[in-house]
Amino acid sequence: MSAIIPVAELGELVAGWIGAGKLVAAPVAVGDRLLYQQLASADQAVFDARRRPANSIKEFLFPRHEPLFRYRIEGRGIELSEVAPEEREQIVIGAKPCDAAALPILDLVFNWDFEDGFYTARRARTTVISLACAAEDEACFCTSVGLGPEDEAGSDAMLFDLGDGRFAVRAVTEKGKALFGERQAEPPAPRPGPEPKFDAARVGRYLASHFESPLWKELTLACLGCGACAYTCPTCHCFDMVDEGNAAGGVRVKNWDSCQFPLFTLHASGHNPRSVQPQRQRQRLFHKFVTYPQKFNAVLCTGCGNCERNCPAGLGVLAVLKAIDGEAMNQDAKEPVQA
Amino acid sequence: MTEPGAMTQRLRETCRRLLEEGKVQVVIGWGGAGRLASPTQAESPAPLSFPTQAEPPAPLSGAAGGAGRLACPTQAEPHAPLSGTPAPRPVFITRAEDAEKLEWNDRCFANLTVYLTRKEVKALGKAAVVVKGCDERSLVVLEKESQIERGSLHAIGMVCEGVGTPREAKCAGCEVRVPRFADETIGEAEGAAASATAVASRLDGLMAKSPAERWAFWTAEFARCVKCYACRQVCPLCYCERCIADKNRPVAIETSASARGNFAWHITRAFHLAARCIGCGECSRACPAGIPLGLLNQSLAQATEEDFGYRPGMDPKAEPVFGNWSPADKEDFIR
Amino acid sequence: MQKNLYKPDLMEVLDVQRQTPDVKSVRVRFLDDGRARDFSFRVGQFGQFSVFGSGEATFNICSSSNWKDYLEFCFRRTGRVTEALWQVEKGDTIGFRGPYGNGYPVEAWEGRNLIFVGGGIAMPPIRCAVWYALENRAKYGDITIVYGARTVADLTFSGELEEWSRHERVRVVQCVDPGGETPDWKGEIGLIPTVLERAQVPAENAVALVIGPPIMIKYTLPVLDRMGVREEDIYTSLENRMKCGVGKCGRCNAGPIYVCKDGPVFTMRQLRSIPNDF
Amino acid sequence: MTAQFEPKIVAYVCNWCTYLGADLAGTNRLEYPPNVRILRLPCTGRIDFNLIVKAFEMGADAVLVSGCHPGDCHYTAGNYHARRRWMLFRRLLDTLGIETERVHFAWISAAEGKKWQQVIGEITEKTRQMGPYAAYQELSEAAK
Repeated sequence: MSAIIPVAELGELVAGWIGAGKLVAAPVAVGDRLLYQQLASADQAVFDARRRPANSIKEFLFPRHEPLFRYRIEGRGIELSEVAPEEREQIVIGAKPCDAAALPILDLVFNWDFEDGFYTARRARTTVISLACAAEDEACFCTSVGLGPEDEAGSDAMLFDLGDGRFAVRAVTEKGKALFGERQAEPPAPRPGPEPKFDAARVGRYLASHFESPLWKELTLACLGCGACAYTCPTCHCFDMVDEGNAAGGVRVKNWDSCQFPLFTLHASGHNPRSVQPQRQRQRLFHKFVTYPQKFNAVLCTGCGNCERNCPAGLGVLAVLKAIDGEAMNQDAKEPVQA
Repeated sequence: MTEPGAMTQRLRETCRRLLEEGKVQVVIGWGGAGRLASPTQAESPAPLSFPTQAEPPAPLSGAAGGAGRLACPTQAEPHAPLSGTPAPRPVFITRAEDAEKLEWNDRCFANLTVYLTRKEVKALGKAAVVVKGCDERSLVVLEKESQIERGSLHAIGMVCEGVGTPREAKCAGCEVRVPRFADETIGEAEGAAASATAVASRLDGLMAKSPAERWAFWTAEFARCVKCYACRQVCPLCYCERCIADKNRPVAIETSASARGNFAWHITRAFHLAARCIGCGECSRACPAGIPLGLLNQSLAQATEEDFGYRPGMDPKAEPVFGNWSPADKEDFIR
Repeated sequence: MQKNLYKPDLMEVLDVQRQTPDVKSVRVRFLDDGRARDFSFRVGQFGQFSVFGSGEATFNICSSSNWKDYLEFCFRRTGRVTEALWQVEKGDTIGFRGPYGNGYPVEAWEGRNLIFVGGGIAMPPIRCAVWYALENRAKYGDITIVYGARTVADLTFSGELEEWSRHERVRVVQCVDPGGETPDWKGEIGLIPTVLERAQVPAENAVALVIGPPIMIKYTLPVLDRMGVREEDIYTSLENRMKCGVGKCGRCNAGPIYVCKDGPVFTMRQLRSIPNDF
Repeated sequence: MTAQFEPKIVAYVCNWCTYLGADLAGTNRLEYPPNVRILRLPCTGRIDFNLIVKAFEMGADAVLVSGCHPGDCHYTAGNYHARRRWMLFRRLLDTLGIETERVHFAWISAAEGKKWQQVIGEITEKTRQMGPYAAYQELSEAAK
């Protein structure tokens, strides 16, 4: 087998997987944007190395709505039953490297001490084939968080667009080899990716000493408090658990949730530790760039820029971090950091 | 027509004057594309190589029809979001010297009146808000609903030739290029105002379908909803202290982004805006899943006009539809 | 698949006691005998208690870890789940996940004098520790319990407080806010920090467990400091909102900690190093 | 052969007119199909559209909303306010492709036991012909 695949052959591969009963997800054109969706047929897939889907692939491992178990209420008794797990193999193809890179980061939180079987079972039966980026836009900043347009983190195989209707394929893991066998193309000339947009170390230092700062209010005043950033983020993973049903029974479900909603931390007593939006914005940034790294030794961000693109007020982490980096630079100029 | 650069200059002068004279404490406008209103902000980084304004994101291989991408025959080549100039974002100017951050161009999408009911913004003091003619309609409704005191607010109107490239659908039949209720207006309009007839073409297409087809359409659209509530948060008229979707005793609307939960939410969102929605289209613009939510509101607006001759935010003297009634209301559907 | 992390064990309600006008305590036992036999926990740990159809809520297990036949927890009627719990009666079935969290370091407390300070609904998480200490009496020194509530009617576990005070080297100081007393009230009148200071508690070699509303804790800390209790010897139990209880859902995250996993028990010294976000 | 489909119909009725009308139908021994589940609310003005949605979510095949005739509202104008809302709400349902023939509105007074019998009979028959509201029920299936 050649390591170079014409797009038509790629389509046949995808069609074959679907035909074999696998779940296949890929970027699909929806209106003016690309969205990762489960494919009904191979021709829906769009392999465009120059565009980024507006959502992320986390949905296929950590669905926005997932039943945990069913309950039946019979008089004073309760009967619980498991929801039949999805056992089909799953392939995500055409993932951006910044989406694939989120998976090893999410593995950490879903596996520390207690193992979330719903996530890990999905993860085990999912193969991720990413498509190296051929372009980036103003919102991209993977290089500022230690990744790049061809980073293999989280990818089982990687496709490279050769620009002539063909793709080079490189199997990275055993799972990738299971799909692509010995196809082991050398990647074409590597691309540098977006210019670094902030200095992560400097930002981290500044944040760590500026939990309380008037900057938060100033920088996040425009935040409207929706969850567009968190829900399109490849790494945001907070969730809620609720019961849905009627008097006879129902199902307990796990739903995405976001720290940007006031209800997220609201106690039944009425006390809310994060009662205003700047505090909630601060939590999101701290969780990503200070506390998740402290706890799991990984930045909870892959620089995909979705928060920036999807924010109705244009206020993603990039905008805020750039502003903070500016502050940090000024401060460092005033009081140089001791080496 | 006044050239956008000149209008930006006049906007900045206006802002400076209002703040210097102490007429307002904050000016809410668009600006600072690519940066935030931070007084010590360093120069923004050099522009990146891709994508440039001149070169729209091309299909990845040269071949016509976009080889390298599997067939997607019904779809015109979509444009990448955020290609070209980033849209100016909302900025809050509290010092005259920061007036330079304000911008005016045809990417000033946001309806800034949404901020007028926010606690954090109210705390800044008396506000001036920069509005387009379409945004301004929400001021009329907000005042009717006692959410703002028009007298303690300064509206700076911008004469608008439409936003977006290509122009947003709502701009096609715009009748309010020149703001009508602003305290001062920047720019002059040429030619007569268009009529509202061109707006509803997509809605007409939808309504021409059978109910089963409409159901299938919305089922597919809502299937993408993740319940981020951007549609609600961005809406100037969704100002409830605690939304019914956030109440849990009892649960009126399931919080799940499931087929059932999404339908319940979108029915509620649309109907809570019935006879109130001013058609700014922010809900559709904000939706990360690209659901054309505004269509529901447009349909209700059409019915509101047909049945009651009422267009929210157009005439400050007109009585709102809800909260009033007439013995003559039609009841051909009631047994 | 792995064992379902989110599926509760079923428990039968053995008894419900009304503690105050809006607080009840509930005694429950695992329906599954094997689970009941194998179950163990540390005092200070918590559980996720379910009323099916209404959801889950987090409560401290307020019974002692030495009691093998049942668990107890206590709740105030205040939200969706607790309203549903309020309707629960003997014989009903509820769900339980746990035990979760770190619990009190009772081994490290051995040989020390113990000071318990609690306000209002904070009695249950103190109660389990008090019983544990009384059941291992020889291992601990003097025990002082300062417990207060707004009014006499708001005091929980009143009977047990009386019982504890009859033990040797145990002192129970009860107080109510001014105006909250009844004509026959024999305890102290005043706010907890003041009452604690007045009580002249011997504080050498002491460990303190302070639980209550943030404002109570804030004013109690300087008193303990004046008494000479070091901040690494002052413990509290945080009450962040939680959903999963197992360090996944992100709700109780504050700074680098997940309260459900790394806590809920912390020393004041530990808390000082964490951003004030809880 | 399958058993005849028995539709589930939810009736939201006002306390002052339609509920009494239904009661009158009962005391006069006017028979009407047992497919209707009656929920009494103070006034049609109180009948939130979310209740209609909720009924479909819970498996209703049709919904009836009924109250006092215009001019007869116990609260003077509750039914007039309701009527306006329904006008627009029907448009929203139609836009969404929800079958508007499954949402019925009526004015039935305390004296109109006969009308209640008739309306329930008609709605039941019509819904029986239309069959179960599968489209909405599938939404709930998908939710699980």
